Order: sequence, then structure tokens, then C-alpha cells
Amino acid sequence: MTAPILIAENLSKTFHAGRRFGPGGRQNIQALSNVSLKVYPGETLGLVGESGCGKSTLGRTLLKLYTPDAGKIIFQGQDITRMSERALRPLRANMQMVFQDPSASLNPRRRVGDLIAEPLRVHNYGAREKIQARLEELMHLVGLAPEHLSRFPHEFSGGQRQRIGLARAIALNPSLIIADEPVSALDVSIQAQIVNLMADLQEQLDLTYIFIAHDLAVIRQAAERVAVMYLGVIVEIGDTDTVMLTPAHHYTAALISAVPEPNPAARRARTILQGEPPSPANPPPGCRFHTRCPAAQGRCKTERPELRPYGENREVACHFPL
Amino acid sequence: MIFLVLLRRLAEMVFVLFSISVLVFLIFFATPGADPAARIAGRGASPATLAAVRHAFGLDQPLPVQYGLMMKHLFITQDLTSFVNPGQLVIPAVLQAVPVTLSLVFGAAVIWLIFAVAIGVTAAALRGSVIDRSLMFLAMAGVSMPVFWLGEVANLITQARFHNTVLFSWVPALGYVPLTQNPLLWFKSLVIPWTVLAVTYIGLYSRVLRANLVEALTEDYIRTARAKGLSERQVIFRHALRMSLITLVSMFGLDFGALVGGGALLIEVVCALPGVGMLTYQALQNLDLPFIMATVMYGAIFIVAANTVVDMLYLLIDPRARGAR
Amino acid sequence: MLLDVQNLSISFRTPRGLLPVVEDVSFQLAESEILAIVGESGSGKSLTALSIMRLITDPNAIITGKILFKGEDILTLKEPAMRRLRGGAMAMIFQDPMTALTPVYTIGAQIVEQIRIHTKLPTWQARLRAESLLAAMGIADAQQISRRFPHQLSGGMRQRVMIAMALSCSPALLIADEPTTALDVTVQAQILELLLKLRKEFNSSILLITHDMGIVAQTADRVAVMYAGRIAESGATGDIFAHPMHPYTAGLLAAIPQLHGPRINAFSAIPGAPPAPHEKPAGCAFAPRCAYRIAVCAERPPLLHGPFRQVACFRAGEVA
Amino acid sequence: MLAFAILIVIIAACLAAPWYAQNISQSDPFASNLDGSITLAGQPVDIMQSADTGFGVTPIGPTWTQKYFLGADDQGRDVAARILFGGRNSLLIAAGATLICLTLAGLIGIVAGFSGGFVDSILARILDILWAFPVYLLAISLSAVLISRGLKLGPVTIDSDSLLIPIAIIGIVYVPYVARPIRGQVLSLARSDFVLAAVCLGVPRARILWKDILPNVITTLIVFAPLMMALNMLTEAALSFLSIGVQPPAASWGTIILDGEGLLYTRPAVAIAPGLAIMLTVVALNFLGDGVREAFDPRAKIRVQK
Amino acid sequence: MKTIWLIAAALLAVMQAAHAQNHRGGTLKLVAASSDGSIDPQVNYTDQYWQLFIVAYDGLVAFRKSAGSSSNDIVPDLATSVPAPQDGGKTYVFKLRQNIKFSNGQPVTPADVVASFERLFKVNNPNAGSWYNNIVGGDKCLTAPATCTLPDGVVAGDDGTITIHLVKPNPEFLYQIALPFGAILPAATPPHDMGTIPIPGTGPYAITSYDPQKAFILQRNPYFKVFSPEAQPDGYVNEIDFEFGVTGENAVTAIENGQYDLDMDPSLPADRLAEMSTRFPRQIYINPLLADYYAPMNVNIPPFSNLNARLAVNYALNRRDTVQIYGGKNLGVPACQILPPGFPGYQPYCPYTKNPGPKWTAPDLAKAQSYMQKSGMAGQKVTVITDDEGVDPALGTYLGSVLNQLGFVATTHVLSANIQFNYIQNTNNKVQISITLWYDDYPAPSDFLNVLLTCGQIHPGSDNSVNIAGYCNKQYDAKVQAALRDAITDPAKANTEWAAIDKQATDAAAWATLFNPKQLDFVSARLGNYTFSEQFHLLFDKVWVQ
Repeated sequence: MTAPILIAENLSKTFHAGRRFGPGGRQNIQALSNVSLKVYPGETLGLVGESGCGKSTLGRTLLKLYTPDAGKIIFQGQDITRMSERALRPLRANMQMVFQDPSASLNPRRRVGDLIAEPLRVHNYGAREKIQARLEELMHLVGLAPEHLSRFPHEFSGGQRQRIGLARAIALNPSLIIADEPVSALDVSIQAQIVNLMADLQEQLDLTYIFIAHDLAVIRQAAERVAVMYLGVIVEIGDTDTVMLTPAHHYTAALISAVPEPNPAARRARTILQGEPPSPANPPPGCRFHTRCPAAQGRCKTERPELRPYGENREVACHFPL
Repeated sequence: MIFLVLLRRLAEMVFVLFSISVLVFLIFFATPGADPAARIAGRGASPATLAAVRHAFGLDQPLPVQYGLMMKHLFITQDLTSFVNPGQLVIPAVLQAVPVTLSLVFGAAVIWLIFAVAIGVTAAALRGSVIDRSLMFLAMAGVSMPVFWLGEVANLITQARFHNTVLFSWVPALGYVPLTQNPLLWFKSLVIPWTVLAVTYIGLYSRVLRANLVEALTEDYIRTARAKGLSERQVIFRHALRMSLITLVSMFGLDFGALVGGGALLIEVVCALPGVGMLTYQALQNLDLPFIMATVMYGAIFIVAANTVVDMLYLLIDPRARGAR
Repeated sequence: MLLDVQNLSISFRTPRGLLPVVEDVSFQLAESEILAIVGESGSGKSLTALSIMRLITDPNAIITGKILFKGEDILTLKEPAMRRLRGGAMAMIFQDPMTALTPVYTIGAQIVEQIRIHTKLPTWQARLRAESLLAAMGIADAQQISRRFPHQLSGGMRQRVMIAMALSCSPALLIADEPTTALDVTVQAQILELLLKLRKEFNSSILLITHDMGIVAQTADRVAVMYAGRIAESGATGDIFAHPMHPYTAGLLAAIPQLHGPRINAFSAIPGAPPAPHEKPAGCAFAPRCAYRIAVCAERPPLLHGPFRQVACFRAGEVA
Repeated sequence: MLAFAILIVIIAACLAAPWYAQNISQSDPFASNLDGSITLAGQPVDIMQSADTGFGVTPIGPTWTQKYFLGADDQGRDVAARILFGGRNSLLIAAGATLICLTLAGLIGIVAGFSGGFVDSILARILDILWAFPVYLLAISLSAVLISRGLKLGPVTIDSDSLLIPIAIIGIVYVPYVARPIRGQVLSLARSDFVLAAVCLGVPRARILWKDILPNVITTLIVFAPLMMALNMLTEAALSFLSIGVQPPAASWGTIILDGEGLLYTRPAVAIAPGLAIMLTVVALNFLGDGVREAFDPRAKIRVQK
Repeated sequence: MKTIWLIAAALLAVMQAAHAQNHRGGTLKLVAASSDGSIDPQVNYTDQYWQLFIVAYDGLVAFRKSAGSSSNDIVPDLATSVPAPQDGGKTYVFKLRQNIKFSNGQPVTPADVVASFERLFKVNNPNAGSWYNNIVGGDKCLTAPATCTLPDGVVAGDDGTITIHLVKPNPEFLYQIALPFGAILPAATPPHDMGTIPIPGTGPYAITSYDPQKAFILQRNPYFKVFSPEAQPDGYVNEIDFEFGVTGENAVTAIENGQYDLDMDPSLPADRLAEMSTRFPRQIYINPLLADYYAPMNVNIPPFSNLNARLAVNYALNRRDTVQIYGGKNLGVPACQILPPGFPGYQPYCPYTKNPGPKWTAPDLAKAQSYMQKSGMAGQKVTVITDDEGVDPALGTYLGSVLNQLGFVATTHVLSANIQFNYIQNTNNKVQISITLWYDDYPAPSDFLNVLLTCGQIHPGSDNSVNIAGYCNKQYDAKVQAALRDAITDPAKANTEWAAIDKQATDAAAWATLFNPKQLDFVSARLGNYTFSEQFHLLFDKVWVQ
């Protein structure tokens, strides 16, 4: 196996909300707690979990949009954890992001051409003509017409906007793209188009993806490997097929079981998880899942399980894996 | 928790007051024609007399010392006296003016709240209609009138032009009559100032309320309320209005604070009401530093206090502000 | 038949002319049946639901057709009579429980309010009823929870409260507009479970509005698929999933990512995007995206036909 | 846009003031004219009319003819012409103050919101202080100093009779009212997805500020502009009324009201007319402000009620 | 006109005196826009309050309380008679009346007199350094006010006599102690400005309360018995209420409606005069004032350092217009010279008019233009500083307009009335020209010609530099000193000298005198027995309200 393109070691990140003397006091929201993972060139790593589990934070921290409180990020062999924004700038061309809500991530006051050209100009791609040619090439790549370049984002449909977001992300030929819920705001029939497009681009441009989603089915189809997150920690990571078909962590199992299957013939009794995830401002001690886990025992309440190898290419953080 | 919040507010207030007092002090000493010694001494006083006065009032001390002394007299011994009316204690004068301003602002506030809610709700309920548009135009006109001018015109009408008609013959001479002295006369003498002061705010509040109501009426919970089977009136009064009032209450707190803190200056001057605004106005006219200092401090305290009260009130009336979960 | 919607059309007067959003929609709902209306955003499914409650307040809306509820046409009902129906015989729950509850009242008060509108119960009894309803929704300490404000509850809890409120007067018809879209999967499962359980207890019919084929498959008895303001296909859930007869339904089902079964390299996607209401083509709205389109599709919209299984496509029999 | 049309008419009328003074009223609105007379209906009429008793002199009231259309003030000057000239100053001061206020507020808001941390705290404190300083007190205090002394800022000297002084004063006092929302907006913009996206693309901060944040802030400032101008108009009038605004013989609507205050009971037109002019202008500005807000608020544009 | 009123008033007085007892009682209600400072009679220096002090306090001597010019005469008050100066004008011996009590019941003793003179220095009386330091020991007191004693200056004899020794002869000494500054107060009065705390006095009324924000109230002094009807007659009304906070326009309305009796503000709203005079002619009283409205021109800074520029202004000013602004031809008399009419030494003189002579007739614009040309000052920027009270802004605006017509580039600055007078005095403010008003303290020409125009009254950088024009001429000063000396021995000669000095000052054109204003009192319908003293204006102990 080749060297990982991205390594995260023991990342932790805590957000502070409210003012110390303000109403409600100060809250420390632990969004990431000791998260480690490796991403290999050319693969798609899915990152899945319920809202508030820290998957978006992880995505943004990996790109140094947030500075981690602790831990290390190594991108293409360079430690970027403490790198200044200025020093990081050349590297940024190599790592890009696609956002969930394309209407929020595209400045509504700028034309599409201007938006896509922005990274090219910033990284001194070349003369005006060269940029123009690249813009047209990019539009073609993502399936849009060059005449769309002079329009404003709000003149496009959701799917088209996401294509624009992709065009901007691949403008500089990056090696890594972190896609944060790229399809969850889209309708099913459009979702498929975007997922397909991303797959095509991956093939053509030799991209590595971290694909963040809450929809297990999308991950299942889009990612070769998947990491399941719960309350700021990775509970299970491994090949998608292995994890989805034979989940080892009780949370993964419950999550999969909860997904309604679009097959009326397969109506079945599901194991329905009770309760809702605790607040990340006040996570439970020990195994974070123990409050809802059907198999929880005394040990789970006190001792935090580490991510340990479990079978081939799989790691699980559970004292009593399935 | 509340205690800590208050403590922080208090610290903020002290800082703000300190800065403002220094600012006022410096502005005063930068103003020509303001040498308090010259005015205390009187016209034609000889340089020797001037020097004696300057010494007697401590005006020959360095500025920081003078500042310190003034603050001591204002806050600690509370016996600061005027430069222009020697011997006049500043704090009792301000305290005496407060009831006048309170009478003015309180009465006006009652008027403006009643009218603003009535107009705002009517306009929102009839949104898009001719009535809505006319009401909103009137409200805009109300906001757009210079308040002192309105006061002048009101005086012209009620005191002179139409004073002898049935409509306004009851209007007493300008000035203030304490409530304790003659409640009826108190009321009569304040009706016109109340109205004049209220006009702007009726305009402002009714427009804000209408906008809030119209926006609130598009919210999901309004749909829920309708889906419950509530009538349109119940929907507006129980659900939309309740939410819109939260904004209005915070606006009201700040405006009330600013007005009581001296913001009603123009109307007090025009209607000859000896309130805090008038006191401030006279102090500035006289360049009477101790009075300026006291009224500005008072005003600032009121504004900061109003801010705090509004924050606290928010906790009370908007459960969302009490912190989630 | 509890609910019989006949030729319902909804359009809006706009500066650009009349904008048809829902066209010629007809469907029936029997007692204690679950009918799912499924469609993508902008397909007109939510407006259809709202029109049944007569909750479309936009003065520019024009609603034609008939909505017969227990044989009575709702669209011609006087407002007071309609108010008695709303929240009484028919109730509705909404997509986002966060914004659908008035933030400044305790949830107890909000449920009590609804009970008191439709019954003559004194407040204290209404309060007891509210608490027992909350308990029936699986809320453990109902008494305490009823004193909380909406923002103090989690999303799942809030949706339970919404359901409790909707069911407080034992409605014959419950309209659930995307009831789980804003929730996480694990919570979504709980809420769906609850709805199914309650249907039996309260004996309500449910009109379920959703975009999620998975939910339809797991809960609905019958399903109507909407596309661009019209019903494309309707029928029993099993039939539709097993044998989609409309090209759109077929494409939609094919586009759904599968959790189980083999991983496939490329989804079969429907090309293009649904038309915006003001740029709907003449004829069949799906025609521009349709692999089966023929000349006639561009001329007139196909009518819904068939007795139990209804399809609006000129080539209905040919779709695999 | 009726409001806009009215505003244009008002501005045009004020710009035509010299023409009006020369050709219509045929009088110098800045020179006292205590001995003059005009011919009305064939009769010569004194502009300043002495009472028979020898006490008191009353200026001529509205003639509703081209000369002294609205009568004269206590210096025998044509009020109508003065209102047109006064309007120029009122509009100029209001507009100038708006410009200063929005520029300063925009600058402070952007610097505070975008740099965050220490700078933000300092600026926020300063705004707090100005905020708690009662507006009129601040304005009056500053006027007391500046109008009697003028302003010397390094090499720049502003004469005490310069219009720049009321412009600066009015411009400064409302800065916190605009700077606060701008700062809030910049803070939220700085956290918005599209700024994150720009950071992600390696766009330098200065360029983000220039390309992504500034245009949005400027839109907000444009929305603020007519409303601020309306507010400034009223403030100018109030300050002039307290005789700390425009200095004679120059006029503004506020000073004409002040002139008219002395004649309120005998010649109310002198005070009422400029008041109505202010009201009309401010109403027009406010409606214009509403219009601009709707035009620039994307929510209002996109929102289709369901 | 004026005389008719006076005769009518006098006739009325005679007729009604018989019924004096019927008029006793009631409350006199006075009103003003704002209060005017301390109520310590040895400190306050304002006309408004002096008008009230003279019914509450007595000096050793006083101005006669009567109408007309006889009110300029000195009459005995607490002293039994007006003493003739001894020792070449350096010594005065007073005999204190017996059995007079302060309003707190204490008897008035020679010790009180001594203490009162010492207190003038302890409270930093405004004129301590210009008038009272002439008392032997005064200069020492000036440097150490707190420990001031005047053992050789004011001497109390055993027989109730008070002897006052001066450093040098002073013809105006009796005037200076007849003013409220010379009030005799209890010896126990604290040696500092009492501010708002009333001090017992010997007049028919005693101050009972004072709140600068609200009112100044005097009630009958229970210990008062008439001892000198000329100086201190008994009053008619029982109480005098002086309320603050009502502006001119409103005060006029209130007086018309009978809610107040008199507006104490210096000038009434000009636009109401016509209405008042036609609707309420019997409630209006006009009296001449010994005062000048004038525009001092700073002779030390351009453009008015140029004599021709000053002359141009003087010739161009249409003084009739200024009178019009002030309130009409009956309210003022155009003037060119420094001394007001009726003053000792006054000789009518007006060079700055069409036909120079004793009276101003019309502006001479041709001359004005030619002087202007000669000055070469056309195009110079000029700022007129005026205050914001009464007609002053209008006068300032008018003056600005005249300057503009002359070819200056003029603007007018309106400053608060409370700072303007100090502002225009301070040389640091570089005031070129301003509008101001000077009232006499007492009827001596030096009060104008010495106080306002000699070198000694210039204090650079001080807010108290009352020679506003900055006119300093050694030869002029010498003449003033000579006139002052002569006034003691030969008042008639002194008056001719003053006339010459007046002429010289007028010719120097350091001022543009505008006019001599008249006092217009608008009183309520019920106010009777209106009596106007040239010194103190309306006498409150003479009027009645029922």
C-alpha cells in the first residue's frame, strides 16, 4: 500500500460558546476527541454519523480551516498543524473542499466565472486568456455550458450550483477534496448525478475524496472505506462493504438498522435505538455510546474504548464488538 | 449566574462612566469662554480677584487633580456644587428633575405603546389594504417630523391660535405642576408634551411592529397555530403579537432609558418642563461643568442600566434566551 | 371514503402571470389508511397537503376542484366551520418541529390551547389530558416536560410534542408533512414507529408527505408519486415498487442508493432537473427528461388512467 | 418611486435657489433688508412693518406673489428664497454626515469584525462608550468646542464657520449605531461558507476582505444611507435649533425654524414652512430607504409565500 | 410720550396712596427663563437679582427708591445721614441707626458693618480688586482673602459711628457702597459665597428659599419697621415668587393670561411687542436705560486695527435698523457716542451720520465706502460674535450683513449667552467684532469711559478683560485719571472733562455704538403702582397686585 496522502493523529478540538459571564454561562463543546485516521491516494473515505457527531468539524480541521487544540495533521508528508496561513497557501492548491450548501459557499454577488477563476488568479495560474481557457475546460468537465460563466449563482438550480462548487474545487488540480455533505441538500434524482460526476472526476483527475454524509446509503455507494463517528470520536472504520454488511460496533449496527429500506417487501422488525445523542457539551464518560447501547456493561461507563484493529482493514472502538 | 452577569455589567458601566467623564472633562477644558473662575468672579473682576477665586475653587490645581476632586465630590461626598450657581448642590437638583422627566416619558410611553400596538396590529391584520397603507404613511410622517418643531406648532395651536376655542381652552400655561401638588393640573399640563413626544415613537413602533407581525405571520408556528383551529384574531394576538412584542420590549427599554437619561431634552426645552433634559440643556448653555458632568453621568448610567434591564427582561420574556437545554 | 380530492388545482397570481403549481390532482384516502404522497422538492406535494387544511393564506392563490372530507367539500366551507375541523377532525404535523412550535409558550400550554379550542374541558383537565398524551408519545416524565419550552427539547422530543398536539382531539385525518426530514436516522426510526403505533390506537388515517422512498416503502399502504404539480402514478405501495409504470417512478427508484445488496459503480441518474413552475413545458412535464418520450408527449399532458393503479403516461405499458 | 421623484424635485428646487433669488424673489436672501418695501396690488408696502404704537416691528407675512411668497423674517429677508438656500445646506450636511458616518462605521465595523481579538475589543469598547453617551449631549459638547474654536488636525485647519464642522459632528455621533450592525455582519460574513471556501482556496485575507466582504458591507451601507440621511436631517435641524449648527448668515432649515421661533405667534409661516420641508424630505428619504432595503435584501426578492 | 406716562403714573400714585392699606397683600409672581447664580448679595453681579436684593438688604447708604432721575441720588439707609467726605475725600464717617434688626431677629451693630466690609474680600467680591481695595488694608486683603481684616480701613466707634478710610480720594465711593455689594449682613455670616443659602437682611422682605432650578422666594421680614422711607419703604405685596424655566414667548403669553406679573428676562420677544402694545397698552411701561448696545472692534487685530475700517463700519451702520430689530422706534435711541443720555458729562455728539451733529439721522454710505477703500481691507474675513439671547442674534446677523455690504466677508457666530461675554473678552480668542451691551453700575461716567476703554482693563489671555476693543492710549488714560481726580473737588469741571473724553473715545471708533436701549416692562393687568428707578428698574416694594 502506498503512503497515506493525509494523516491525522489524535486530533482534538473544543469550541467555546457563550460568554463566561453571559446568560447561560460558557459552554465547552468537544467536537473532536482524539481522532486519528489515514487517507490513501485515490481512495474515497466516507465519513458518516448523525448531526453533531463532529464529522464536519473533522473535515474542516483536516483542511486547517479550524486549528486543532491537539494532535497533528500531516498532508503529503508535511506537518501542517502549526503552519501559518501564508506558508500553507501553496499547499492549499492541493487540498480543496466542497460544501454542503452551494448557495452559501458561492458568494451571491460574484459571477460564476469570477468565482471559479478566483483560485486560478490567487495561485498565479497564468494570463487572462489561459485562465479563460481553463474556465471553459472546467465547465465542460462538470457538465455546464461555458456561457454560464457570466451568470450569478442564484440563476442556477441546486445541482448546477454544486457542479460550480466542484469546478472551483478542481480548478487547481488538487489531489485531495473533502466533500462535506455534497449531495444532502439535493433531490434524489439530482443526487445521483452529482455522485456520478464526482466518481468520473475522481477517475479522470486522480482525486482522493473524503466524503462526509449522514446518509449511509449514499456513503455505501460512494465510498470504498468508511469511518463512523459518534459524539466526536470515530467508533468504527473499515472497508464500506465489511462495515455495512457486518457492522462490528453496536452504534454502526443500530444506524444501519434504522435506515428505512426502499423495498416494501423487506419490511422487517428493526432494532430501534432509544433516546437521542447526548449533548457534545456534556459527553458521557467512558464509552460515549454506553447511554444508548443495548450491550453496555459496567466497564463501558468508565473505560473509554480505543480504536483497535478488528479483522482485516477494520478498526473498532468497542469493548464488546459484535 | 444572574449575579455574575450583573457584576460584569457593573464593571462595564464603571468603565464606560469613567471614559465618558474624562471625555466630558477634557471637552470642557478645551472650550474657550468657559473659564469658570471668570464667571464665578463676575464681570470686571481684577486679576487678583480672579486668582483668589481660582484658588478658592481649586481651579489652579493640575487637571488630573481637579478631575479627581470633582469625581470625589460627585460620587463619594456627593456635595458637588455648580460653578454658575455657587452653592447649588448638583445631585439634589438632578434628583429633583427626575420626577418631571419620568412624568413626561412615562405618560408619553403609555400613549405611544397603546397607539403603536393598535396601529401596528391593525395594519398587519389588514396588510396590503388601503387602511394599512394610509396608517403606515401617517406613521412615517410621524417619524419624520422634527420633534421640537412639532412642539412649537403644538404650542402655537394650543397656547395661542386656538387657545380661546373650546378645543384647547383647558390647556394650562407651559410648565410643570408636580403630581403631588395638583394631580389634575399635572395631567393637563402634560397632555400636550406627552402627545408631541409620543408622535415620533408611535410612528416608529407601529412600523416596526407591523413589519415584525407580518414577518411573524409567515413563520411555521403560525401555520401550526392556524392548523390547531385558532381564529385569525387569536393567531395574531396570542402567537404573532407575543413574539413581535419581544423586539418591541427591547426597543422600548433602550428608548425609555435614553429619554429618561436626557434624550427628551428638546421637548423639555420647547414645553418648558424642568426635567433632566432641561437641566442638561441649561448646564450646556451655561457650560456649568459640574452640572454637565452630573447629567451626563446620570444619562449614561440610565442608558447602561436600560441596556442591562433589557437584557434581563429578555431572559424573562423570551425563554429562548435562557439558554438551551 | 374519508377524503376524496377531485381535480385539485392550485395556482398563484404573479407579476409574470398565472403560475400553476398543482394541476388536476385527484386521490382518495380510506379510513385508517396510510397514503404517501411522494415527490421531489417543488412537486407540489406540500401545497396539496396545506390546501386540504385550507392553510394557504396567500391572497394570490387560486384553488379549484373539490376536497371532500367525510363527503363535505372543504373548499366551500365557511371559516368558523373550517376552524372546527382544523385541529379537530383533521390535524397536521410539519417538517421542522423547531420552528413549528411557538417559542414563547411551554409545550404544555400549546397542547392545552388546542384541546380547549375543540372541547369544553376546563384547563386543569386539559392539562391532565396533555400530560397523558405526552406520556402516550413515549415521553417519560410528561409532567415535567410539559412545563418546558420548545427550545429546551431535542428535535425528536419536539416532533413527539407536535404529534401529541395533533392527536389531542383524536382526528380522523392526520396529515404528516415530511415529519422526519429534519431528524437523524435513529430518531426518524423512532418517530415512524410511533406514527404506525398511534394509527392503530387513534384509528386515524394518515396522509404522509415525503420525498424519501425508503419511508414510503416502510410505512405506506398506498402511494401517489407527484412530479411537477401532477400525479404521475398512484397505487398500492408494493405494486409501485415492484412494477413502476411511469418512467419517472422507475427512474426515481433506480436512482435511490442501496444500502444492502451489491455496490454499484455508477447510479442510474435521471438526466436534467425538474422544471420550475414558470417554465413547465406544454404537454408532459417529464418529457424533456424522459427516455420514452414520443411526439405526443410535447403536445398534451397524459391523463391519469386506470382503476386501482393509475398512471399518467402515454406509454405506461412499455416501461419495464 | 414616488419618494425618489419627490426627493429629486426637492434637490432640484434647492439647487435652483440662486436662480430663484435672482429672478423670482429678486432679493438677496443673505442681506438684511430692514428699510425696503415692495409693491403689492399697486400699493407700496414696507417689508418691516412698524406697529402704530411704535413698539414692535413685524415682518411682512406671506404675499403669495413672487416676491416674499412666504413673507419675510426678522431681517426682512425673503423666507421662500432662504428656505431654498437653507435646503442646500440641510441636504449637504445630511448627505456629508451620512458619508462620514457610513465611511467611519464601515471602516470600524470591518476592522473590528474581521480582525477580531484585541483590536475588536478595543473598538467595541469605544463604540460602547459613544453608545452610552447621550447623542445630543455629545453633539452639543463637540459643537461647543468646535464652533467656537474651529478644528486643527495637524496640517488641516477647519474654520469654525465651515459646514464641515456640523457635518463632522453629526457624522460622528451616529457611528456606533451603524458600526455595530456592520461589525455583526462582518463577523457572520467572516464565518460564512463562502469565506471559508475562499480561505480554503488559499485566497489571502486582504483579497477576501476586498472581494467577498466589502461588497456585502457596502450593500448594507447603501441600505443604511437614506435612513441615516433622514436621521441626520433631523439631527441637523435639532442642533441648528439649539443654535449650534450652521452659522448666520448661512441658513439651514433648522436655523430658519429657529429664526421663525421668534416670530411664531405673529408670522408662523416662517417656522412652519421649513418644518414641513424637513418633514417632506425625511418622509421621502425614509420611503426611499424602505425601497432600497427591499431592492437589496435578497430575502425580500426571493421570498414567495407558500 | 414717556413723560405722559410718568405723570399719569405719578397722579395715580397720589390718588391711590390714600388707599394704600387696601393694596397690601398678595403675591407678586415674577418669571424668567433661568436663574442667575448665587443669592449672596456680596457676590451676585446681575441686574435681575439686584432688583430683588434691594428689597431685602440695606447698605449704609442707598439710591433713592423713586421714579425718574431722582433715583440716581444717594440717600441715607442704615446710616442716619449721607456724610460729607473729609480729609480731602479720603475719610467718610457714618452714624448707624439704632434698633434695626436683621430678619433673624438680631440687632444690627457696628461690628456687623465692619464684618460686612471684610467679607467683601473673603467672598472674592467681583469688584474687591477694582473698587473696595481702595479701603485702607484692602490690597493686603486681596492677597490673603481668608484672613482679611481692615483695622485701619473700617473703624467702628463706641457711639455707633463707622469711619471708613480710603487710600486715595474716590468720587464714586458712596455709589459703590450703595449697591447691593455694600449690604450690611450679620457678622456671623460665613466668610464664603453662600450660594443658595439665604442670608438675613434688613429690608421689608427676606429671602426664604432659593432653588436655581425652580424659584427664588421672598416673604415679609417680620422684624422690619420703616426706618428710611426714601431708601427702604415698606412693601405692598406679602410675597415675591420669582420662578425660572419659562422662555420669553411663553412668559408673555402667561402674563397676558394673568398667570405671572412680570417677565424678568432682559429683553422680550420682539415679535410680540406689536400685539402687546395694541392689545394691552396699559400693561406696558417704557423707561430709558443707562446702557449702550455696541459693537466693540478689536483695534489690535486686522481688519479693525485699521482706523479707516472702523470708521467705515461706523458710517455704514444704520442705527435706525438696529433699533427696529430691538423692537421699534420707541424702544431705543440711535447713538454714536460712548456715554448714554442722562449721564453726568453727557453731551450729545454724533460724527457718524449723514449730517454730523448732536443726533444720528441716517447712515452715510458714501463716506463709509470711501473709508473702506482707504482701509484696503475689502475681502478680509470677519466673524461677528454674538450671543443667543433675545434680539442679539438678529443684531449680529444684521451687523454681518452690513459688513458684507462694505466688502468684508462676514459670518456671524452665535454663542451661548452665558459664555459669549467672557469669550469676547479673552484676547486668545482673537475676536474681531462682537455685539454686546453694557449697563451702568452707577451714574458715573468713569463706569463707561474708564472701565471699558483704559489700558488697565486689558488682561491678555484672561476671560476677564473688559476692555473688549483692546483700546489702549496713554494720553487718554491720563485724561481719565485727571477727570477722576477733579470729580472729588469740582464735579462740574470733571463733567466737562468727561465730555471731552467721551468725544475722544467716540472719534477713536473703537466701538460702533448702536443705540441706547429702553426698558420695556410688560406687566400683568393686576399690577399697580408701577415705579421705575433708573438704577434698579421696577421697584418691587412699590408695586401692588391687589
